[in-house]
Amino acid sequence: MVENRPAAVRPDRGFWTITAVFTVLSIIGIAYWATAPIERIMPIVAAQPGEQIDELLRFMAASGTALFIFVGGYLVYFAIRFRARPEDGPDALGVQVHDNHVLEFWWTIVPTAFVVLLSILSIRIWYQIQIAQPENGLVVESIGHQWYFTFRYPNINGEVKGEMHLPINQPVVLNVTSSDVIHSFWVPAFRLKADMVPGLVNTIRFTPTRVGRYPIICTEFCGTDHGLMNATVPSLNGQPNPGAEWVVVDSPADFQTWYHKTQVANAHVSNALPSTTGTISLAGGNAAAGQQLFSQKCSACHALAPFSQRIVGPGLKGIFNDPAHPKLVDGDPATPADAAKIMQQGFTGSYGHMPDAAQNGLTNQDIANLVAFLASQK
Amino acid sequence: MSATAVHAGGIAGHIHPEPQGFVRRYIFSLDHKIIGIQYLITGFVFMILAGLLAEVIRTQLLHANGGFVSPDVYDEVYSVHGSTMVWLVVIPLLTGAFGNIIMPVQIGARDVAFPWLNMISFWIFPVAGLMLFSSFLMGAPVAGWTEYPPMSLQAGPGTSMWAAAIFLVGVSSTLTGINFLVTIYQMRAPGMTFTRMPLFVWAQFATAPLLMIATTALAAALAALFIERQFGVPFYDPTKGGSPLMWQHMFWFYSHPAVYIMILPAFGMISEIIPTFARKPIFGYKMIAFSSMAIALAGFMVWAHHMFTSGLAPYLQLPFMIITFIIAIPTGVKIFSWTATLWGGKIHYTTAMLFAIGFVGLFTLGGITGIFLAAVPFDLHVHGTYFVVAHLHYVLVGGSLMGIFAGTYFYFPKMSGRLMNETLGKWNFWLFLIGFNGTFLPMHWLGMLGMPRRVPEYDPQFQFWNDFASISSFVMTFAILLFFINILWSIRNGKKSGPNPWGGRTLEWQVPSPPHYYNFKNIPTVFGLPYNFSQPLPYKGLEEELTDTPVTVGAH
Amino acid sequence: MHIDVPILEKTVAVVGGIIVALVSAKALKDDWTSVGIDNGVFKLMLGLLCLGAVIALLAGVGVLGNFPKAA
Amino acid sequence: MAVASMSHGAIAEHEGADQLYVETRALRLQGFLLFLVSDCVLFSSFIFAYLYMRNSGQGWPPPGISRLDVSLGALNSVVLFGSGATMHYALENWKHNNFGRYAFFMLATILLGSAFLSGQAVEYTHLIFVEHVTWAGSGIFGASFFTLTGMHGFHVTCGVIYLTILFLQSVHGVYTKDKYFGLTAGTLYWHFVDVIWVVLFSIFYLI
Repeated sequence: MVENRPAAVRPDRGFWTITAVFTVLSIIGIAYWATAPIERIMPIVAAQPGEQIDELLRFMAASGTALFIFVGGYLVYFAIRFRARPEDGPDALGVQVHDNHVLEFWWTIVPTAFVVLLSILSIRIWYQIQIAQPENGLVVESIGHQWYFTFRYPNINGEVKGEMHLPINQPVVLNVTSSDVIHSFWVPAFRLKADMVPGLVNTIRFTPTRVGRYPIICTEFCGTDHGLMNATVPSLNGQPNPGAEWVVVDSPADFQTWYHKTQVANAHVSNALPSTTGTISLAGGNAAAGQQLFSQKCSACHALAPFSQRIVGPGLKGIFNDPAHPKLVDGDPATPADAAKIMQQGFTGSYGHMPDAAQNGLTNQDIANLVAFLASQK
Repeated sequence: MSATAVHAGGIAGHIHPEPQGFVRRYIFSLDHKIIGIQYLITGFVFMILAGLLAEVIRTQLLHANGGFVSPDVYDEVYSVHGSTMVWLVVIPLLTGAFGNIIMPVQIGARDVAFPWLNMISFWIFPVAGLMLFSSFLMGAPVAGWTEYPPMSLQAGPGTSMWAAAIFLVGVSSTLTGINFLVTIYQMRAPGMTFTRMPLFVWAQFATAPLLMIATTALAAALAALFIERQFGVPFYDPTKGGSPLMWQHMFWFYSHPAVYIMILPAFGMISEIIPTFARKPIFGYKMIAFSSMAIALAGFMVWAHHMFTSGLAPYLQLPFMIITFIIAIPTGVKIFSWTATLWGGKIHYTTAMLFAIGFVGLFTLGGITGIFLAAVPFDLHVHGTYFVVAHLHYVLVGGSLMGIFAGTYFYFPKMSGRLMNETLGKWNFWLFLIGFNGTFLPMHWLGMLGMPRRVPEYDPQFQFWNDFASISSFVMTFAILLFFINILWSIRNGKKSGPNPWGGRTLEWQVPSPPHYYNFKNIPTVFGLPYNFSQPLPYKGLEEELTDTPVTVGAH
Repeated sequence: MHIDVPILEKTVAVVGGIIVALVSAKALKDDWTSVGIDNGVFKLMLGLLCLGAVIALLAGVGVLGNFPKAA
Repeated sequence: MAVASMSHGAIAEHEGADQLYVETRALRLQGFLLFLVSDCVLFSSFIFAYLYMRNSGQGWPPPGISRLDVSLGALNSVVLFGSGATMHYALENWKHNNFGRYAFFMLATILLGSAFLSGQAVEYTHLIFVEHVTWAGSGIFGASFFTLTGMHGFHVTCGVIYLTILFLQSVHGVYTKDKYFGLTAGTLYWHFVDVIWVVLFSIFYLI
């Protein structure tokens, strides 16, 4: 077999020509990605930091295109050029090279350098998204339900449905959570997404930069009508889609108008607390007895922890003087009376369902004791 | 000499004559080759079933309003499709089937280390498969192959059945992993040092620990899910203090290594096929072997890149992103090495080679989109959209499945003694290539433009590309149909292949097709890498293999 | 007569802990030179066993796991 | 015979047989160790789950649940660790062909193992009937504690049965002075069970 061992094949004119061709093609590809209108493959961008994400996409797409042109190109070129021809005998051999350390060194180093570059770029943009956004924006809350979203605004009673209005060029802090299973809040125009996990509050921060009406899409499977939690699905079998909800970016003036209108419209809506019957003498509360009750009746769903630490319901440590408390429950600070009402009447709303005193087996005295205990937890 | 002989025997303790009864020979066989073929057939059966489910999905998506099946049925269909393809098709085919049929012969062993364990871990697998499909009778799982709670806690009783079935598959995988690890470590023929092992063996050696360790972690997660569903013990239910995110951590701690379980053996087979048909040594043997181990190791450190939107602490996102980027380097090295292996070759275009080259191209695309997804900022946009669907099908269908096709065309003669039909094979390849890209390429921009995954209805403006994908998927299905027709036809009418139709140089090609019960009449001695095409074969003691001297092994 | 059960338990734990710790330490010392993968594992296990005994002993004397009664 | 014909008929019977034993013993040993490794991963996953839930917001122990009784736990642990030591000496004495002391230590191991199980039974009854802590009814505390200790208890039970079988086998002369892999495996398994308990005891009773 030694006689038909071929001489080593050196890179020749053909090789360098095709390499030049690939280089030109990759440059064209890179130029295309650097300049192409991104709207062809991405929805129109309506929020900062959406642009940076598009920049990252351009960079990755450009380098990916170049890489694929070279790998795929050489693959096809070698495959055609080095095919076994009829004139080669059946046992003709390829050139017997085992490796080439220079080559292997470089094709390990170059990707490494690329990875470093990509990491730097990604981390910069990650910083823009996760860290650099202003903390003190308009706080809006969105709660996922099967199968719709609801929205809460400070000083607006109850929940808003259908449209989430935001003022343009004002930072937004969006807290999302869920009342049942995991949903995911995605506004393609904002390039941002956060899963709505029951028992957990996820936050995304951004600044709307373009007036318009943008679809909200649920991207985490949440049951039968998951597909309908998507404003781009206008209708199903002729029926208008009940789950279609939008983000509406308004001019500041329009936003104010909408905000006040909604405030007035929801003024009479008490936050899921029906009018009370039977009065509770909170004065007679016994904190010690309350503590006993709490560990028996409440601790399955409520922690003695800051408000944000939910089990099912919120953490209840110091609710009567916790500044964070109104978050996600109610515009105003809670009073012992509110707590007593909730315990007596139960609660049904964005936080799921809390049974009423009857189901919990609480007498009015028990409620008084519990309130006393909560008040004692400063 | 005696020591080597017994050593190479490995399973010498269990040496016994070949059983003659049909049951002990073909049903409850201890022979790794028969067990491997059992895996192959069972895996192909499940592949057909899951393929039909896939066509249900594509038919549903022909119209923006769906309407082919009800949303609930649709959810069940894609959930079972995903679970089947991952756990009952790709993993068993790549490890159980090809690992069993080829690996012991390639290392010059008479069988795997624990033949009984091998038989058991096979027989668990079809049972688990039937359990999974039986869940259709009681309301199959709906929350996709990932089954995130609390959704999977709400869903019908089938989800518990799903958990039990996947748990069983996990047990089977773990046993196989242990078996292969010991086999490769302990039972290589004398002289076959680690740096002389064929690359397919290296791939299995990198895969076995993943099978053994990662799968056990999944078993724990599944057990907890099952217990919570059946006995109400709170692990994942937030209303009882459990944590939904905990499932995601435990699940992905398995399922990210699992994607390497699903691709490394395919890498190994490609590394065998390309040099064989290019008639030249694999380029950079050591780098390819090493990169397999590097990928396997790093695979354990990146699971949370599936959870960038789940509410991970922002600072936790960075290490996972960067390690994921780093995995691209060894993978790139492999791809470059395969490309370079073609340089200066004398390439013979058999169907196996076509599939191998197609594998390299398509897997490169899948790898590139993988890097896209690893970048946190871009992932925040496309997570949970069809972009992810496109990426995972490029690596699992364009990668693993292409590898399985290549391997079948390549090793079919070794299993059956007959060649598969090349004409049909070429049709199979080209139709598959066209259909595949037509199906999954559009999903990239569908996802970026805003089409979420796991939806039975979608934005009407996407209807054109969805129809395009569906019609292409019918082409792909037809190509796979040709593949099975080819197998059935070739078993009876294929050309007789003889021991070594491809001029392969690894040990399995030096023995008859199919090899006899204990593979070797005498255990060979190895003194070199198999890939030196210009040198004589680096084996001693194979003189009798192709002669008709009687087989004495195991005779009493 | 009345015996305070926890005290009794703690005493036994402490005494037993000392014994087990010493015994396993000695066994570890005796095995130290043995070779082979199984003996390697045994050595590791004996070491951890000794550690465990010490932990139990410390728990017995109340150095570890000594929490205020009313949580 | 099989072996001889397999290896060119070059080796004598007994030699082949011994090498056979050496060979297969190495295989079985590695296989068994790998099995223990994957079992260890199983425990680690549940331990991860426990620690994850434990740190998910509401302090520990959760409201309304009192601490576990350290004194009983410590006693129990010492019993189990002691059984580990006796098991070690059982194997040592077998190696040195001292059957009497082997039998003594083996039986001691089995007894101590059973004693640990009864101790766990006491712990469980106390928790369930006095503290009203149950598997499904007491939130993540019951879930994690009963699942992990239950798994471990199951392993110990299997271990006790396994050791009993090994002992009966050794009485009936299944193992010889130089061929006793079964006993080695038993010892490995029992040590594994002990060491897991070191971790479980620390994370449930001491932190």
